[in-house]
Amino acid sequence: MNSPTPDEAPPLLQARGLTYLRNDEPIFGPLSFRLYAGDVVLMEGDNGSGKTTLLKVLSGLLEPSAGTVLLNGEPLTLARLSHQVSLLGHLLGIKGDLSPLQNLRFAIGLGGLRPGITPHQALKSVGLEGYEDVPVRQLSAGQKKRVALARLLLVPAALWLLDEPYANLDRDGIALVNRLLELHALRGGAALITSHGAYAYTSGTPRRIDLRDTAVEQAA
Amino acid sequence: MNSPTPDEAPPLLQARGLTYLRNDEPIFGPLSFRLYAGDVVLMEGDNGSGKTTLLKVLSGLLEPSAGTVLLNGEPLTLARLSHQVSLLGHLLGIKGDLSPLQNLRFAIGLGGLRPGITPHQALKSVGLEGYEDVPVRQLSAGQKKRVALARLLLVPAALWLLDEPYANLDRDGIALVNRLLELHALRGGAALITSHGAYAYTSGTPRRIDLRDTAVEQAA
Amino acid sequence: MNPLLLWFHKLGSPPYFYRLAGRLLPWLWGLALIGLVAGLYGGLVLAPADYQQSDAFRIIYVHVPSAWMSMFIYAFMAANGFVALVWRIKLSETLAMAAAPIGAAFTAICLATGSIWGKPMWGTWWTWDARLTSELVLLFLYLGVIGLYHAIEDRRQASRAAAFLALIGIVNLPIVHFSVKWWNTLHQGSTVKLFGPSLIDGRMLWPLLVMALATKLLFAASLLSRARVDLLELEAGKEWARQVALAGERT
Amino acid sequence: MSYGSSASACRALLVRDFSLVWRRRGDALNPVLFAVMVVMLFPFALGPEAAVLARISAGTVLVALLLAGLLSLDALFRSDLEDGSLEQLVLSPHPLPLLLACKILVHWLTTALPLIVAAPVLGELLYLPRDVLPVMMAALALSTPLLSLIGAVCVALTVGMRRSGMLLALLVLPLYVPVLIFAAGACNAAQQGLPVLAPLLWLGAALALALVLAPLACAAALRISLS
Amino acid sequence: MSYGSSASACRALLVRDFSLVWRRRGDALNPVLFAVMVVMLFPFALGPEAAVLARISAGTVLVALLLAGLLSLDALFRSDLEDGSLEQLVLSPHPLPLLLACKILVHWLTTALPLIVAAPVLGELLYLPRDVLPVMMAALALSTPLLSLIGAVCVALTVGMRRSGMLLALLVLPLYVPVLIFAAGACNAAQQGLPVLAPLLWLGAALALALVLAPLACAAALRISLS
Ligand code: HEM
Ligand SMILES: Nc1ncnc2c1ncn2[C@@H]1O[C@H](COP(=O)(O)OP(=O)(O)OP(=O)(O)O)[C@@H](O)[C@H]1O
Ligand SMILES: Nc1ncnc2c1ncn2[C@@H]1O[C@H](COP(=O)(O)OP(=O)(O)OP(=O)(O)O)[C@@H](O)[C@H]1O
Ligand SMILES: [Mg+2]
Ligand SMILES: [Mg+2]
Repeated sequence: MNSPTPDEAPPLLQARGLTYLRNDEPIFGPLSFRLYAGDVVLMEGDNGSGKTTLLKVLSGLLEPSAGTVLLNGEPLTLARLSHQVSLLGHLLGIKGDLSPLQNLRFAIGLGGLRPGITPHQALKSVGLEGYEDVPVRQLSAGQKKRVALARLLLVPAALWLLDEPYANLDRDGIALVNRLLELHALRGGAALITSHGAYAYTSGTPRRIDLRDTAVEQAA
Repeated sequence: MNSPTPDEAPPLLQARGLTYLRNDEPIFGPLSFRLYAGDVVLMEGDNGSGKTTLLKVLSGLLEPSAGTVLLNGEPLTLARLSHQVSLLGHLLGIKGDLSPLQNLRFAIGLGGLRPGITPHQALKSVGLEGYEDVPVRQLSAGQKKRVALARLLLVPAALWLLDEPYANLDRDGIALVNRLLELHALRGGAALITSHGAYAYTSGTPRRIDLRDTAVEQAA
Repeated sequence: MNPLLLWFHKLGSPPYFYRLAGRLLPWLWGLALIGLVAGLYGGLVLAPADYQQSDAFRIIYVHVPSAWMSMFIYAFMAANGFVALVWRIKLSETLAMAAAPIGAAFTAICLATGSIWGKPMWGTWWTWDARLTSELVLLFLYLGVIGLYHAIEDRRQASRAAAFLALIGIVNLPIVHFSVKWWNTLHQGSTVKLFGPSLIDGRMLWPLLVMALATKLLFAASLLSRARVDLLELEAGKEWARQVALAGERT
Repeated sequence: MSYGSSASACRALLVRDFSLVWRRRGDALNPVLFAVMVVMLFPFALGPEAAVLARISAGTVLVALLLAGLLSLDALFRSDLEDGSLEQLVLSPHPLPLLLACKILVHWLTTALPLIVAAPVLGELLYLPRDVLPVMMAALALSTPLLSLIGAVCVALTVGMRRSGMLLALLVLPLYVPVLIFAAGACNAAQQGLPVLAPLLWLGAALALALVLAPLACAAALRISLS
Repeated sequence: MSYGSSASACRALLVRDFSLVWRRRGDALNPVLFAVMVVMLFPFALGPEAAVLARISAGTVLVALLLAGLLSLDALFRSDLEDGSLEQLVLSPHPLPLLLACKILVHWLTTALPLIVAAPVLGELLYLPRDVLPVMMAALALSTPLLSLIGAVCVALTVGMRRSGMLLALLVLPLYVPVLIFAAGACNAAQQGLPVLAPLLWLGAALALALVLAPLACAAALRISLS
């Protein structure tokens, strides 16, 4: 891991005592951790342990009940956050009535374009060459997921928050996700991914965050 | 495998030259295979290869474009089929507003009850003790799936058609599915399950059906 | 922090509020009851009959106070909603949502007594004039707030959404009040003097004022009662709520 | 093994659907509120002249109830479709028309019945003449089940589509028009002091027919639109 | 790296939403058809007397358009919510009120504008007096954007709920009533030969206010109901 030491640069993402209560029931306890450029962190947890909820809090969609989220050392506000963060949730944010190409064009309009790549190239590198103009509705579950992965490639966000990126993908697809994560880490990005643990990021040993471990700062 | 020989008893499920066209495009080619009591068959296929579609055809929800499905040697009609078949699809068929217990009671009313088991016991054996009366909506993705698994335990169907039963489950959940399948096979049931291949039925080597292999009768 | 702000902060803490409200409640209920009895006795028995309407006018002692309350409570709810949205104070959320059903009830009473009164006065239960209509719209706004609150699962999110709606609906309040001025309506203008300066003497006026005060106390009492229950439910997981529940079991 | 009888399947379905309505009992009042609102819009739109309103009251109440019923139709199968329960229902061993008849019954009891109860109030809002009221209630009692049954067939046809709301309205309304004509005909006849029996009898006959045929048609339509 | 400007984000959003409408251009006509049907139901419900129909024509057309608009409201954010696009929109770096204003604009252009175009035909069906037509068109041009803007705020509040249709109607209608009163007031004044300017000016003023405030309120409401 090529993390600079903490006093050199602020971490890309830092959680401090992050807690979320739903109807006053704790979903996850006080969590503290840091992510530096080049980190890929895997978050494992059983069904219902709060992984999805944590990602929503980190992205700013939900407000934490306690604690703060810092991006590049500054507290998260919706306006600052979004240039830095790409969220891939259970719902992919893709229109079934439009083609993959139209969907990607919209994503670029909304989030900007990374230099040196085009939508066509991105679709090709996720294995959807030839499907550029088919309505997404007619793709299978796994093919839809690939369209969402192509969006990650195009939009210039440094931090990826991926909720079960491996679900619904075949073996090729799993390898693809791992390739994308490696590339992203090499370029100085960081990623936080959730998984049930049966698939995982396989390059090196990824750092892990455990949702049940609330005592000390983890993986710092 | 404890399959009786073909001339002893008709197979529980038999597909003969089964083909499905969507808008005149073939989704899967002519497929022929048989399932006997005690068989657990794994169907692997890449994203978009037609697994979900095949299960719908076998259950009678979709009509095949060519070929026939035989249940216990008789052609499939909706009325006969349903006592024999339990389908677990991408959509679980569970009401978010009702509790697991209410959902199971409804399933029993609709499909009948296997002797020697109660809804409470079924929920316990899928690890949902204590959740009997929580609205299903408030359960996480994996917990919902477990409710659907409990339904399989209760309803007296000999043939299980399971579409990606492992998706969204944690490691415990995967082991649970495998335990349920073993039990079902021992009791003389049969199951056809789909998977992307990263998880699988692990007891012995399950028979496999390949959707791309259309030439001869498979796994007969 | 200056003392006033500090007190405000303290008041906003659920356990403190719960105890304070508990101490105030018997007084509020008692005073409200005395006021109601006195006002109704004054209005229904002591006040002289109107020379135009004879005894029919006595319904004014229910109609007008509840009409005033329907607007007052809406304003109260919207103000609390504003505080809840801006400063995220749990107590304000609770108060706003506890006020809504009470306000809806007063609105319904106003509408019912109004139409009962309308039958002898205007010869019809209902007409579509501006005051009546805007009061009806007020009822629907209350129902919308209540409906929205109950349609959302998460309690705090629900109260924020409902508070927001209450704020939007506040444009209706001036319409209710000034409708008699802006449009020429069947309904009386907004002075009690319409009864004739000679007749609205003290014996007719004071029961009305007493009733106005008594309904405010009634509102305060039932608001605090409801808010206490709601707070206890909202904070069910907290230590103080558990203690309250335990104490309740012991007695 | 006990596969269960069709009667117990119906009972299970009724219990489940009533529990679902009970869980969201707030929603059950919504059609009534909607009808009240539509009726209320008319005095605003036409001005408050009692004579004009009385003339159009029966017709407007009928249209409002029809629209409220129409809008609540969409919910008949939607949630069952979205969570996969509908597939389970279709795959069940019991006669589908019977199960669907149960669903339609619950739907009528929970949406149309409250509307009928509210109808006198709605009429009052528009100065409906008192002697027309009984006829209007009779017309409603006969026509709302008919509308539910006809509606269910159309919903079954559109159930697989996203954003089917408007399309559904288009399919349903032409079929509703004859019902409306007879129901309104009875009310208008009553308002003018003419005999009202004939249109009511026609409605009754249509209802008897629909009670038998609609569940069958509904089942067939559902099978088509799920495949 | 180019993060893109807010203008290009708006352009992308407009292009996408128009493509979506174009892909389902059949649906775009549905509100018009619905309004036509509601208007057509009245002659059936009231009987075909021209005098009665002419008296109620402007009001009925307004109510029909209002209901059609109301029903199409639900689609404003629904599909974006269901496929996760709404989350992406909220998380985008650009001002949310601006993006929402674009969405409301597309919605108005594709649902309300066809309704306005169809209004003369609807009026004709109910024997609307010719000299009332221009006033009605002016009232519609001012009130439909107002309805879309007010409606969008309420939709944003209910967006996370299943089966929100009826609740939405309950929330929206009280706010629609004043708009309807002014619009109908102008039409009725025209029908009686009275001056029509005052209610139209009120509508214009309200529209100007709503154009500024509604997108802000809509964004705030959306943030509340997504959290
Ligand atoms: C359903 C019918 C009615 C409704 C909804 C209604 C509503 C209201 C409302 C909202 C107010 C408070 C206005 C304000 O303080 O700004 C009010 C006050 C009043 N109403 Fe009614 N009203 C109705 C019928 C009547 C009738 C039939 C009468 C008697 C002829 C009447 C007499 C009065 C009087 C005298 C006041 C007090 C006016 C004042 O001094 O402020 N109302 N009503
Ligand atoms: N809308 C909701 N209302 C109430 N409780 C909820 C809601 N959504 C989730 N929960 C609860 O919050 C907890 C965390 O849910 P979350 O979806 O974050 O889990 P997860 O780790 O993503 O699970 P999975 O692996 O099954 O997706 C669960 O116990 C669940 O029951
Ligand atoms: N509604 C539809 N309309 C048109 N084509 C469809 C539709 N649903 C699926 N398809 C196509 O049919 C093929 C098979 O789809 P199916 O869902 O059966 O695949 P699958 O094997 O279940 O894939 P996955 O593993 O991704 O779930 C895919 O190529 C897909 O593009
Ligand atoms: Mg999750
Ligand atoms: Mg599939």
